[in-house]
Amino acid sequence: MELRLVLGGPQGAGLETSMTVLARALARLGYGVLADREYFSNIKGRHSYVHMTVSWERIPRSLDYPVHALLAMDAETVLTHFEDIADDAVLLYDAGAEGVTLTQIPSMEDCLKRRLRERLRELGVGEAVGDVVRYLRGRGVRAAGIDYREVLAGVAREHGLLPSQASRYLSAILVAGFVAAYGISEEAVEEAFRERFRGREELVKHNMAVVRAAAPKIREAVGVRELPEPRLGLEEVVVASGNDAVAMGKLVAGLSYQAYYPITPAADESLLLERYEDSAVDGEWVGAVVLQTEDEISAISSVIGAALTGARAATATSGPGFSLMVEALSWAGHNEVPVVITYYQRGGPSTGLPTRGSQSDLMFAVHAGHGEFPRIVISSGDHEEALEDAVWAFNLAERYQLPVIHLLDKFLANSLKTFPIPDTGALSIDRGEVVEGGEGYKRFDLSHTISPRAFIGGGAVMWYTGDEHDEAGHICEDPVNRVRMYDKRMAKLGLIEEGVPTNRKLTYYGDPSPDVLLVGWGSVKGPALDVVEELMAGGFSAAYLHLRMLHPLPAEAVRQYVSEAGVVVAVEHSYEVQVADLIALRAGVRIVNRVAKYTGRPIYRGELLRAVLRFVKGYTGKEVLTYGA
Amino acid sequence: MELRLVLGGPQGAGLETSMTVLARALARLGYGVLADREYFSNIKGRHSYVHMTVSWERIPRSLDYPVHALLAMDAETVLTHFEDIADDAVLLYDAGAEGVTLTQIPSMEDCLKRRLRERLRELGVGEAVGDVVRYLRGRGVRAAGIDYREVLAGVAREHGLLPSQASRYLSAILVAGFVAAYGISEEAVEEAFRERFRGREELVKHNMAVVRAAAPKIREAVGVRELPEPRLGLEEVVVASGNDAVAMGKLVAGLSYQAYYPITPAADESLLLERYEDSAVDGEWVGAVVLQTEDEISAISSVIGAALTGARAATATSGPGFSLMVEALSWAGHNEVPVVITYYQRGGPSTGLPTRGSQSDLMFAVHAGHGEFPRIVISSGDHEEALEDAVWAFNLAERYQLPVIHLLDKFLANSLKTFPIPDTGALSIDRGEVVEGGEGYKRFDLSHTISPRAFIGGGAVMWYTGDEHDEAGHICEDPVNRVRMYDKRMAKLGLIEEGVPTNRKLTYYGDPSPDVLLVGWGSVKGPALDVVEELMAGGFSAAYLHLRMLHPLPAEAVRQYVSEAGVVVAVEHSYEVQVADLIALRAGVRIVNRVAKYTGRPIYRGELLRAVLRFVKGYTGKEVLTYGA
Amino acid sequence: MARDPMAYRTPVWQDWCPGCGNYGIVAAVYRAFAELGLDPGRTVIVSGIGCSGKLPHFVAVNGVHTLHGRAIAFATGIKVANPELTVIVHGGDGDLLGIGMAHFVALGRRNLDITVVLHNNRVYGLTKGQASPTLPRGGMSKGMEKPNIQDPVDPVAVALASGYTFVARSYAFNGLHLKEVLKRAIQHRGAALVEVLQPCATYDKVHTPAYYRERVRDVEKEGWDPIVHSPEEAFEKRLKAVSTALATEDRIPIGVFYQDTHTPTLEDRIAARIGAYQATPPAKKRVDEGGRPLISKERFRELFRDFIIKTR
Amino acid sequence: MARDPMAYRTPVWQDWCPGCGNYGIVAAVYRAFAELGLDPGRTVIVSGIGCSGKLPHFVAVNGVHTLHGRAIAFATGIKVANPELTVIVHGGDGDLLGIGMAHFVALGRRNLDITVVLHNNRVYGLTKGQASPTLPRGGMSKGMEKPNIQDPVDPVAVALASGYTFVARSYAFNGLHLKEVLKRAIQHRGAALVEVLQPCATYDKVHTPAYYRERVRDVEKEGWDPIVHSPEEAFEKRLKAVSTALATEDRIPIGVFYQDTHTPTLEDRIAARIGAYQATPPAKKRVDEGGRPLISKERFRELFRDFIIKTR
Ligand SMILES: Cc1ncc(C[n+]2csc(CCOP(=O)(O)OP(=O)(O)O)c2C)c(N)n1
Ligand SMILES: Cc1ncc(C[n+]2csc(CCOP(=O)(O)OP(=O)(O)O)c2C)c(N)n1
Ligand code: SF4
Ligand code: SF4
Ligand SMILES: [Mg+2]
Ligand SMILES: [Mg+2]
Repeated sequence: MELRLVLGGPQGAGLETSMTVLARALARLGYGVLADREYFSNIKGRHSYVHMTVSWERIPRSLDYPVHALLAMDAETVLTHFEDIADDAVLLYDAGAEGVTLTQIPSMEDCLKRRLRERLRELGVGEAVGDVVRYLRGRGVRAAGIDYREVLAGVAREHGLLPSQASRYLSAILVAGFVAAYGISEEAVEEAFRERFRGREELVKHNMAVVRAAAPKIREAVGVRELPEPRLGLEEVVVASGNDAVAMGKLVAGLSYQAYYPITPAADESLLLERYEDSAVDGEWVGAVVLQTEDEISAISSVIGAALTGARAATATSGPGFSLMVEALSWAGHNEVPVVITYYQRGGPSTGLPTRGSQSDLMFAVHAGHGEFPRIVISSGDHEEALEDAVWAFNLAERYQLPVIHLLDKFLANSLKTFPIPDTGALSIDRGEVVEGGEGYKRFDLSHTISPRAFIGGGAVMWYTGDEHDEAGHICEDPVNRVRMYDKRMAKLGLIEEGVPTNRKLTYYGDPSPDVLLVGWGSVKGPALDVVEELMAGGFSAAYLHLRMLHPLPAEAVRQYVSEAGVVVAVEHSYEVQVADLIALRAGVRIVNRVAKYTGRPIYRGELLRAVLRFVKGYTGKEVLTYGA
Repeated sequence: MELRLVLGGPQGAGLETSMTVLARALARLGYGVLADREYFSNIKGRHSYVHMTVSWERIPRSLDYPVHALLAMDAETVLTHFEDIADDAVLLYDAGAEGVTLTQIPSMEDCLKRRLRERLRELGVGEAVGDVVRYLRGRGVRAAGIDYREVLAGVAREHGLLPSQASRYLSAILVAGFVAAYGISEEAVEEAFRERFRGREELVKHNMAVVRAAAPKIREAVGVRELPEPRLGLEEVVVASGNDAVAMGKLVAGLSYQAYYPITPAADESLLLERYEDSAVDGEWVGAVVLQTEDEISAISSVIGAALTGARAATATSGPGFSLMVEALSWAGHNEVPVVITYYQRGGPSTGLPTRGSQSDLMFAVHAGHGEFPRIVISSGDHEEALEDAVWAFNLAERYQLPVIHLLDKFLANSLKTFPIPDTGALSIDRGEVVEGGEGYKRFDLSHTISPRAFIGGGAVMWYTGDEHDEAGHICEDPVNRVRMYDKRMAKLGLIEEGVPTNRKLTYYGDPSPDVLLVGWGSVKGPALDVVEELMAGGFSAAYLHLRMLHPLPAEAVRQYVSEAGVVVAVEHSYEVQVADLIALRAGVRIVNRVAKYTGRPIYRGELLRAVLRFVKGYTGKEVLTYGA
Repeated sequence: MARDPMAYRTPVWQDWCPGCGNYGIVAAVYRAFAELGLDPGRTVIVSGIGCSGKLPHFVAVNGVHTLHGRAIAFATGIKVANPELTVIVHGGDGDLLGIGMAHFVALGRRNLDITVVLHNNRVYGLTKGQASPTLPRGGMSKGMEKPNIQDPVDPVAVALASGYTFVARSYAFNGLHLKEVLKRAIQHRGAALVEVLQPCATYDKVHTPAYYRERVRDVEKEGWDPIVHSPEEAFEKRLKAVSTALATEDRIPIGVFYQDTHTPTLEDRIAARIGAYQATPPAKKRVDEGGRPLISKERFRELFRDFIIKTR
Repeated sequence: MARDPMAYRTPVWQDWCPGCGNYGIVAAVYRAFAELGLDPGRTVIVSGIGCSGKLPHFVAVNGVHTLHGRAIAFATGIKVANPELTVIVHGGDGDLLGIGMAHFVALGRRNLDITVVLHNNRVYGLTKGQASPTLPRGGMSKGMEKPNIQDPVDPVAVALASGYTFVARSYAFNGLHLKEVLKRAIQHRGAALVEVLQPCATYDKVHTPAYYRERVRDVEKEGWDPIVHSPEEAFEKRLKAVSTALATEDRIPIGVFYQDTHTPTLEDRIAARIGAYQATPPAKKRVDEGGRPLISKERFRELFRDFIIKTR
């Protein structure tokens, strides 16, 4: 049903190109693809890898080990991942690096080196790449040792390139490995290269020359096992990262101003928006002004300013940046300003693991900011949801006149996925109650819980202040006015509870009164659904409760689902499994079974299944997942 | 048992002097005093008042209405507070302002004006001060209408002052009012003036001249009702504000570096520390370097820096400033740095009611910062606790190597109180495990949950980083190291749960299995204790559970107390009554009965009692308190 | 075009202290606005936090009273989203030169068409008189426990180093001069700084009206020409403007020190990137068509074609 | 006193890109430290976030790798708490001149004895090459989608406007010059800025080593005297330093532009306030006596006598 593989090599050596080219070629051939990118906080040289699932039956939702192919650019990849592969897997490696030992890899972190050294000793295997390859061959792995330098030198000679120029095509050897081992059409790959290097035909030519030079040798070494024909039945697909999907969603929503300060893993969203700045459809501008500000405080502040003039305005950031936005968030909540903050979680605390994933900012997002004010926190479980929710976020923000935090994570942000073209025409745009204003307009008219909004610049005159205000927006410290204004603001939470359908706030998958209920949000969705499916296939009654609005939480519905299930397990990429705390807080039910993962790596299907089975067998408490390099 | 009074007048006209002088004079005479100061976010001109309880039996813990005396500097005070006074109260007002009507008071906010206008119409009373005084006289109030200008002119003539100079002594008329009506010794007052204006004898002289000129006239108008002899039996007392108490506590703790950015209601703490910068006892420096930084980000960052060198370092702020400190808080948590943040809550959200009180930042303080890391949040219920807890905060910070948030509020910060001299010699100083370090020192040595701490500058070499680190403090993204370091940090919460005695984390007052249990923290303590006392005096079985460590919460003990009580009522100066949410989250019990006050004014004894009695009679849900101008 | 200055006054009570320089500033604002005939619905005052920050409530144009130090950042979003608006920032010296310094400099780098009016009273007024970044070292306000240990920073020098294309100083109680400088600043296309010397009647007993009255000198009257006549001249002119603006113990220059009309504004730069910007800035962009996105599925396919793959 | 430069090198792998200017900087740091014989236990490198921010991990003295933009603020606490330490800040151009600008200026106002080494690579390296505050308008790194629309800011001009008493520029691959300038900066008592022109090999294809090699000119060799010989000279010298430091298309001045030894440091100013400061700075203050506060009840009574009232 699926093929799993890892492509690895030093950061900055073209791995992303290999990933994109393979994903697009596979998409063209009709396969479903999901690819996670793991990398250090480093520009060049540290170990980086792509973990990909290719499916001929559906769009993949999760990743798993062992993989069926390991395509290694360098010695570090072989040594780091040699235990991640299946017994009959394909291994592509550089024959010229066979002699490289652990000691000779400066980019590898010491603790991993120590661990590997110990493990190899345990296995009785030497520390050189060659030793490990021999060991793997012994286990049944089909290894192709290709002399990368030779391949590149050949191409260089053929095309009149300098060796240094040819080395830029190293990553094409990995593409060749895949093409060769699985009998992929070279045409599809060439087209993918062409799309990647639009207008730079010589790059396409050289990359393809490398593919054509390496492929026969690899085929010879490992043989060809053709991938089954795809049965997904899609005629066209989007191939995009989570960052891309959100940017697309924002443009669909009508975003017209985005301010940002660069930060991993959010910045790529803004770069894409910048690329589309000047776009039009049918002669009408559909882009957004994108401003790189001096810091995140300025980003959110300017977004608030833009929103006051009627622009659909947003920013995108991750933990450190969001921390700096907290003061202004409180201003926006107080002043009932519709702004959207796209918040990509990464490994904390502090700088933490800045290029790794996590879901550890839930309670912070829900409680950030001094004083009490309404906000909405929503989250998305995959690319399709993310795109759709990017539109929803603005609708909620404008309907309820408040800040909306769209809580995502690095797993989603940086993973590439194939998915159907969204039916954006069916989405709705809700701007809430907007008026012209005019003489005597009162921005905070107390006769409405949500006072009709006029835009600055639309003709009416209005005031805003961070101080408690009267209906006109002027400072007012009167205790009676205070209570009325405070109540007015807080009453929105009730309106949201009533006004937004429960089935938009959560999705329930599986058996109605299941023996096992998984509860999660965001990137837990994929592995959780796959595990539920496997459990059901194994005869268990199982379900997954997927939360999309985390604040205000649809507490009553959650309470009901949780209380009707047998074993309930909360799953999260964090230490505390905060969603269970949030449910205790709002719904008054305590979920004691928790699956936590906080290595910064995604939850894999297999490890989640194993953990859940332990709970099914009666274990209660916390399970910590740790798989992955 | 107690006398309650309000002194009112325009901000900047000397009200603080009247308060201090009266409080100190009364303290000298052996009375217990508690005085709350209410003022606008304004430097001069807006209405400001002091609400004071004077007791001859004990140190007062709470405030209440109606008051027994209203001493008014201006028309606005009379009109604002005329319904706050008891039927036989003393009213001192300016006879020269009798003709002033509502309309003629530009400083009064419109909504109050509208409300008063309506109320006066209802009562059939005119809108001039004279009308209101007549009405009050009719109710039995003993009003003294003194022509303030005449009094001051007389003193000016006598002492050769210009009228503009004499007007600076307006506030002394209020002092005269009190002195006259309650037969207070003029000597005690003179001494208090002398302490207030140390070395500026002419100010003492002129103030006393005003007192002596006005007192006989007031006495004549209202008669004298002598205060009962005090029975507190204290030989000496401290008279200080909450800001002062915390500053004292910090110096007792050995604070040596405080960085701050001015903000209400925290700044006065730092100013006091600045005054004591150069202090020594027995030739040894006991002050602290106080640095006013360019913003709060710099304040907390520099405090962290100072702490790394071994200094006991702290900052003080309120909501907007704390919001800006959140990013660095996460760094401190991650790097296990002992820092103390004194967090004075004020009315939010955003700028909110910047000079008013609140307790609405509890959940924010507990959850602030991206990623997961241990912190401690403590709070104090009164001046004595605040002083003691300021020491405790450093001990906790250094023992557990983490940031400690000392959560206070404006009510405490700005209220003046008499209290016994603390036995500071009995307090302990705990610096945690400190080592010299030396060759091969590892700051994050994994063989301890709390690695022994060496100071930068002590000889050892060490590294800190916001990224996940190895034992030496260098960046490390390895997943196995990640889990070990993460677990090490988070394990501190367990150590705190075990290591700090429960009776230090909470105090339980009253009947063991009460029919009514109030639950609260911080400034709720005073009114709650007084209400419990009244309930018990009324034959009810009642108790108050006072929380001093809010995170990590002593969940088990709280659960037990709550489950053993009949009616449980959570009380807080906020909308949500967040302490009940926190208890739901940590202890798994949901307190539905909540008393909320969010006007920015303190909870008064009487209104709290009435609310609690409603719960006793079977009401469940939320009660919102609103008393106070 | 000109209007009645008092039409710009709101009924909100002005709760500054008697004698405060802010009264002079707000009066000049009324008159400048009136003479420029600014449309209240198309004008926005954005302020920070402080005594100065209250100003928008007293002026009958749109008012956005923001956060301490962040007025420029809020204003940036307002102006970029709707460049038709006249946007004026009022902030304190603490606000703009301390906590907000990063934004103050960034505005210069952008040359966005905003006028920044800096109320320089040398103290943190609203928090009761602590030293601000313009108080001289050794100075001591009435709110301080000890003399200042930090050196002052000169906003004119920083603005010139940051790229502001209009830089001026005036004095709160020289109403005519201030009004004229405000008008010129507002009319200037680009980032404009007007530093206003503003006596704080309550906390600063040194920099009083008497102090300033004796010392201020209008350099333009003395012959200084602030205009950058050609782009090449800009660097030299900036340096000369710094020396011209230098305040000493007995001479405080006021006037416009620098005006450069050759540098494109941020709006120009954005317009060069985005064809539709001038006609349809973000505030006016159409977002929906009958409650549906403009980007239908068909248009999505077209717009994001680079991301879409037709399968074989 | 001098030591072996390599003794200052940690075994941590330096994961900068091949050809990165940071290699030149760290090499100069090793040599400068060695020649100054800095005691590793009494030296602290404080850095921000960025490629530049990793530097402390590669140097065998105390290292504090802080938050983006906040290195100066952390360093301020370290230095004030323990003035005996040699404190050096390393930060990127984005870090110090963008998000951290308020702290950058504040350090000048304090003249605290810290050396700030600004790694000016004109991009945000670690976030993949976006424009930094020093990239010229119209410039475009390999990480950008569109040319830069913001103007650059000159750190030398801002430092001079802010009160730094030592201001210099050097170039990452002119090892000898950089080493000497670093030594002079560290030896200077007061706030020192060393702007280092640092090629980013990956994202900036314009400001390459070849670009700099052709253009840098050592102004001191050409006769510039950076020393402020008397306090009166300071203002004029500062202005001249700004023109001397001005970089153009074909000439980039390096060298020390300004050095003033007349302005007291923050440490001096604090010492003037607190008698014990020099002998017992905050880091060394005694906190307890056998686990009890130094301020016993008796001492409390004495110390806080102003707050204590004996009742009648
Ligand atoms: C983040 C934050 N920190 C601190 C404050 C408290 N605060 C209010 S006004 C003010 C200073 C005002 O000084 P300045 O900017 O010079 O304005 P002025 O009052 O002198 O006009 C401060 C620090 C705040 N509101 N927000
Ligand atoms: C608050 C915050 N915002 C954003 C980031 C992301 N970030 C990491 S490095 C960097 C920029 C680095 O540029 P620069 O300071 O010039 O250093 P360089 O990498 O060029 O040496 C940014 C924005 C962060 N770490 N923290
Ligand atoms: S404190 Fe100073 S600046 Fe503020 S209103 Fe009063 S006089 Fe004006
Ligand atoms: S991205 Fe640039 S600055 Fe960063 S390490 Fe690479 S070459 Fe150096
Ligand atoms: Mg000011
Ligand atoms: Mg840089």
